[in-house]
Amino acid sequence: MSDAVLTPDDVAGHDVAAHDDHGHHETNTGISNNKLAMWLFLSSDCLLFGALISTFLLYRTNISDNTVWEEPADVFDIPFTSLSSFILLMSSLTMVLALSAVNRDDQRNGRIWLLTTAFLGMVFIGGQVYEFTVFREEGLGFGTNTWTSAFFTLTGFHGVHVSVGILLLLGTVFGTRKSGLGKEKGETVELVGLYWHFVDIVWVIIFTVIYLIPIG
Amino acid sequence: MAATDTHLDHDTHDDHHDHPSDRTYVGIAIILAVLTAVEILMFIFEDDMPRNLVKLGLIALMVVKFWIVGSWFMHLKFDSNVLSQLFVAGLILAIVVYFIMLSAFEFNFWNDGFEDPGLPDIE
Amino acid sequence: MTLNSSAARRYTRVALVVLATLLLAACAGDAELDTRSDLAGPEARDIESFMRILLWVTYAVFAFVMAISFEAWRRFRIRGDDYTDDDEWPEQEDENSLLEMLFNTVPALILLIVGGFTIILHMELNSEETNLVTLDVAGSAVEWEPQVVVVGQQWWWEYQYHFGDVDVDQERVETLPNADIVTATQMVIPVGQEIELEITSRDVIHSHWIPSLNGKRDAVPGRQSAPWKIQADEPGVFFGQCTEFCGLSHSRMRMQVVALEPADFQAWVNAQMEGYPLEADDQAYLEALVAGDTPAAENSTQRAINTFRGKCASCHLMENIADDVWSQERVAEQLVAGAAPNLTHFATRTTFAGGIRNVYDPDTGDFNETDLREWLMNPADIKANYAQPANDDDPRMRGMPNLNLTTEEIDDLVGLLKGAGEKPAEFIIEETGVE
Amino acid sequence: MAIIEEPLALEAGEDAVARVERPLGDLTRPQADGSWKDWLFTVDHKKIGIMYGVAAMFFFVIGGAEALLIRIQLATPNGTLLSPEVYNQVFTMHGVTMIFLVIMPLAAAFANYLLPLQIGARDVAFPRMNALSLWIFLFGGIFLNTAWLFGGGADGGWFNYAPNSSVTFSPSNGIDFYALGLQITGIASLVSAINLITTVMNMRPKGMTLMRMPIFTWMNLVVQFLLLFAVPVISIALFQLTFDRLFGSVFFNTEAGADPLLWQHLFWIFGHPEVYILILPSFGIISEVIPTFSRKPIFGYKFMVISGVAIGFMGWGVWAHHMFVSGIGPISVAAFSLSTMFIAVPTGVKILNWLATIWGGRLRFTTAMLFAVGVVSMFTIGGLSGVTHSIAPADTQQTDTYYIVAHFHYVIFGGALLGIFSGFYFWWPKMFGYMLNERIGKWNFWLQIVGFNVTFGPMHILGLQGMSRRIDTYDEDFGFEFWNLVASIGSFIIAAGIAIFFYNIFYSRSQWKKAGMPNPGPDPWDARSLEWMTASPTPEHNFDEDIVVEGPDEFWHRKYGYDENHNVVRIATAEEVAQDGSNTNVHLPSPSYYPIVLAAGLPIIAYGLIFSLWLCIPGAALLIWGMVGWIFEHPDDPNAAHDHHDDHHDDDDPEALETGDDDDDAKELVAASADAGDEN
Ligand code: HEA
Ligand code: HEA
Ligand code: CUA
Ligand SMILES: [Cu+2]
Repeated sequence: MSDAVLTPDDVAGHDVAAHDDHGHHETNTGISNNKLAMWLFLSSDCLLFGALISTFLLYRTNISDNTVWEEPADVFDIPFTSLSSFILLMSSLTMVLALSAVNRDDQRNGRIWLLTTAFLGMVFIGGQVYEFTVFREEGLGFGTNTWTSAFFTLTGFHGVHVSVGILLLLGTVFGTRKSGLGKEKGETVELVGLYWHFVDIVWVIIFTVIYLIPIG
Repeated sequence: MAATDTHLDHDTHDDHHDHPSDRTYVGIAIILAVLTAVEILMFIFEDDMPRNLVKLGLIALMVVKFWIVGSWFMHLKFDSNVLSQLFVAGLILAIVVYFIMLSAFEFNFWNDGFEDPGLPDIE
Repeated sequence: MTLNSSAARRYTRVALVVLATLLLAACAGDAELDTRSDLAGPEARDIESFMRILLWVTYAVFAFVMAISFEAWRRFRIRGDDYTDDDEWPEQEDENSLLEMLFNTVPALILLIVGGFTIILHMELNSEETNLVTLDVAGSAVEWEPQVVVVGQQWWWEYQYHFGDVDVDQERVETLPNADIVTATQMVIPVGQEIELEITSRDVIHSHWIPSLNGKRDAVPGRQSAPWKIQADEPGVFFGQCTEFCGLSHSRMRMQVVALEPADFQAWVNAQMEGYPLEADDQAYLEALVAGDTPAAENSTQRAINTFRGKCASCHLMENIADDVWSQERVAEQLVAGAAPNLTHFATRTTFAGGIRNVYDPDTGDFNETDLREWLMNPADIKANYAQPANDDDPRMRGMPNLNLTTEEIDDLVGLLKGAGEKPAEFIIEETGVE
Repeated sequence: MAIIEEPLALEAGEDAVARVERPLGDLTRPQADGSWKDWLFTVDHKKIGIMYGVAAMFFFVIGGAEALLIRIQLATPNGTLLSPEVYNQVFTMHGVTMIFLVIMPLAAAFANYLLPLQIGARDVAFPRMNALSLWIFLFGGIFLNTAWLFGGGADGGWFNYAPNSSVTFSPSNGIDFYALGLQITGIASLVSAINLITTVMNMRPKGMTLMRMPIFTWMNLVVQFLLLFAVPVISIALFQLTFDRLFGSVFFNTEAGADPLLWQHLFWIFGHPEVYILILPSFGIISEVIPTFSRKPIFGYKFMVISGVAIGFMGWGVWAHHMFVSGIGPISVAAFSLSTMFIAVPTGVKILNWLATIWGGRLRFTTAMLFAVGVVSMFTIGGLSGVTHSIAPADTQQTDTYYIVAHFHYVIFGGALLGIFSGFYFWWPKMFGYMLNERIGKWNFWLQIVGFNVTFGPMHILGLQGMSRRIDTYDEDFGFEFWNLVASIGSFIIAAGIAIFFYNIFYSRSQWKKAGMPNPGPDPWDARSLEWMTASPTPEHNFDEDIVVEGPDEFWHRKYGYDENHNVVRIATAEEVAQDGSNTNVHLPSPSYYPIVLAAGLPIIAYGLIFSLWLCIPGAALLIWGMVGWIFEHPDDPNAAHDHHDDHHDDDDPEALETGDDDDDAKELVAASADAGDEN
């Protein structure tokens, strides 16, 4: 009876034979549900950031009512932002190293790299907070003009994404204190990683679009 | 883009496949770092170069970085094509749609309408 | 079975009745189109004739779909409640390449043809013709490239005429120079001329639509619309209604276009270039006021001048009566839109309050004092408006507030407004009669 | 566990006691006990689907009552029932309610109930997330409607053009409720889109290739993709609006140089795919109903699928047809005009394929079938008027008149809603175990279709006569009064029709009870797809056994074969083929407290944003409680009786056991925060 009967794990209703191969359920695409869902979410997020970036592009030159600057480049601190962008970029490296360590069942290094990644992320967020404060002090508020509205919203949304990523990283490290961060956690780390890398490549775009590309 | 590497796709149920080694990752990171440096150099010498070149260059570098992180760090190069397709679908959709939107703001031809083509009488 | 088939017949009958109603409705729609005989501009007529062809295409497609459906229902229906009887199975045809090809290509072909004509008509509507009108403006001849700046605001339309050598194709209405003629609710144009409309807004999005002359075009604040034009072939009055939802009194934001023969148009221009005509002693009284004295008002007009300058001029302009106390900045402090109708030539128009009330009784031709009084008593009774500050931080209003005028003040003001310009021609008064 | 409820089963060898001793032992899952709690905490896709339906019908009565108020107001010239202020709120809330809280969730109801069944799966990929979507939607909808209690509903029209939506022009809180309410329901749509796409892509049984899926499943897959990509766009627009209204940004403030067309673009980039989100589920429904009652397979299956995908795809390139007169420039207008027109091609393919399916069939006019052919004809009218709008020059005369109102009610009411009613009659026995009365059903249908045409048919005429939309009154001498009166009468005929539908539910139920609750059997209509292959009403575990699929219309092919003349012959009865639902040995995901807790946090935060930031604290607390509970919740209810630890689990390795839970925690966290957390 038991092989004809759908088993509990088999909510998915996939092919019965796969059960013998424990722990790894065969899905139609060969991709786990979790991973597929994460990618779906990321591709949806493209449209989200797309809307924010296009809003910024639309209002890029619109700095009316602005007594603070001639053009945005006047208040940007490019060396500073470059550094924090670089830090975020490198956190992607530490993230893959973490995943690779976890996949090797190297728990210690896995944790270290995850924490490093989270730390780098925090440095980035710190930089952003600093930049926002400077802007405010210069007199650039959320509603000063359409440029600032678009700027704060775009970078702010990205900042929220990074912060969520940091929480995920820390959650992974501390949530597995008891159970260990073994090889079987590979997928978890991979999912966190996907999210993290995505946030990173979004910044690649934002950095170029906001800071580097000259107006006019 | 990842389509060529099908031989890397796993045939077993075993967890994962040939990942790049840590060394490869570090190498990639170095490439990324170099690209970033080039970007910043371009920014610094922006005034000495033709504007459009700077813009094009920066955009090209941005795309390359995006692609590198996507295909190696995010494993799109090694994972099932379905994932690349999904992601690229979202990406392309976003680019195309918002590009059209922004051009609708640009090309609005305020003042010069069309030449009168002389309407054939459709009565 | 019997019960069922009679029921079925009944249903078929009902279906036929429905279809008949539909067809009737369609024809009635068509008839209505015919009766819209006041189509008076080439653009409107082009659109109309294209639209009529389109409608016939859609009738044809719909008739085709319905014909197939009815024929299928008639031929292939079976009756009975047993859904699982095994005998009645038709051939299980589920593809037919030829048909499937046709399903794609035939509609595509139809649309290709329609699309071609669409583009031609579209280009026609968006093309411009440069025609100059020679006008006599304040004694000198002007070559006027007929352009009217149309400005929407909550909830009335302003029309500006710039005769000088100004380029009005600018982005924002705030930056336009003062116009030679400013009027409200009624646009006056010469017949037979293509008039270019520069449509924009001072607050929210409105839409300017004179159905008999052309389609609509939105008035978007901060932008000036892509070119749009109207042309009237014969003299007449053509109604319009704001068609983009713009808040509280959107339904009461109406307007008219008055098309005049060139000579009449010239006369209209001449009249509009004048300030408010005053008797000599009233003029003297006004001058004393302007000079800073406080002479006692001796008649109704003088009292009205006083009231107007004190209460109305913070928003409304009346040339020769309040142009020294009126200022754009002051209006902008009080009204979100930053403008109220210019009242200098109030009596030359036939409607007021956003086109919902008559200035002259259309039957008798008399000045409509009743409605005007009611309006001055409390504008919100006639037309819903937010004549209160929008919120705590923003004291500006969006309509005419209740000024708490006394009956006497109202009488005086009505008299003043009655004298604001010449009464328009009979036929305009008759045709505009609203409500 | 995780978002994928994988360790549904207690792993063999692990005993329940061990679990109860966990530090967070009080976070056990609720048990199914047959009470109302079963519904509140359920993660069963069928219960969730039904609740979607009930909630949507509730909102439908609200939206319908608003429609009736509109019609009473407009029945005569210079109507005085509603003040202009109230009228603006009523039509706005009517549009918003009908679109976001009626048609979309009704489609979600069917999708939730049927998608897993049609692909032969036990549940969706992430059952708890499914419950989460439901509650977020429901609370969002209630939140949106509570605006009436706090100074009035939104009053900017359902597309709420800037800058009329700014605080200056709409000082009441209505539009804040609109922005935040739609934001919340948007999260629900996004979560459920991810869930359902994963389900369809990953959880099909052996042999069920994509091109063997029923059309209904296909159309819903397309819809979920549209949601996946369209929701973020309006999310951003709504964020911008919210920030403008509450936090002083200037995205739409023209005094600060903003361009109001930004809102229009963002809204319609979402808005046009949205209309296909509304219609495609209905297309899916009637693509199941028509073949069943024509006794033929759907004609041109491949084209049906491709055209559905094409509609979804082309729907992204036409949005500016709502902006033909906004001054976007002649070139854009021409391009969008052409692209819009050609959407008629794939849509036409569908209509014509349905006709070809009917042709040569054996048609039985059940109520479901009547509604389905009603869609074919009524949607065609609406689609064709849509084509006349797409002709940009002609649209300059039509736009924002009642001609448009006629168009979209023909496609939405005549397409989407009639299709959904067809689905009600068709799947009712599957969902509730009794059939709706056919005679009353026909009354329902005819009243609805006649009333519908009497209401919205005249609106074509009114529009062409020049009657503007969204006007609270019109004058006598405009010549609008006759057709307006007709339309108003029609709307009450519709109301009667719909009242009869509600009556039918209760009447049929009581008749059925009187008759001793006869079971309609698994397959009352002699239908074709897998959901009919299990008992009615669907047992909790859907299927007793795995189904191996060999072709499209699998179920039908198990019932019928062909003889040598290629005539259809029965080879088995439905009862022989269908599973009887008697397998009690199936372990199902346990109910969970946390979806509803998490969802409840969102509206409270939204109230907080509007009224006082302090309120955000309890809201956020609920949210966090929900997330934490969600993560640490047992994958299963330890006390539930599991009499079926069958041999299957013997191969569990101890190592996996030890870590079974935490493994998924982080994944869960990822999913939960990715989908709920940073989206809001
Ligand atoms: C379910 C929702 C739904 C659907 C399916 C559609 C379908 C279509 N719509 Fe509609 N539309 C709305 C909902 C919908 N619409 C709403 C809600 C609005 C108003 C929003 C607002 O302003 O509030 C609107 C407004 C709207 C406008 C803007 C009007 C304006 O404001 O000025 C336009 C303009 O092009 C348009 C076009 C179309 C077209 C071309 C289709 C096509 O997809 C239709 C295709 C179908 C057919 C054509 C019929 C079948 C085809 C055949 C039988 C083949 C043969 C046909 C030919 C050869 C022509 N719609
Ligand atoms: C999803 C779709 C949907 C549906 C189903 C409907 C259904 C109806 N709509 Fe709606 N409508 C819209 C979507 C929809 N509408 C949208 C998007 C707008 C634009 C809003 C805007 O401009 O912003 C609009 C606008 C709109 C207008 C234009 C308002 C204006 O521009 O000023 C009108 C006018 O007649 C109208 C009428 C109706 C009527 C009579 C029904 C009827 O079909 C309703 C029938 C239903 C019922 C009557 C309820 C159920 C009945 C009972 C339970 C019986 C017992 C109960 C009672 C009698 C209370 N609608
Ligand atoms: Cu102005 Cu509507
Ligand atoms: Cu559309």
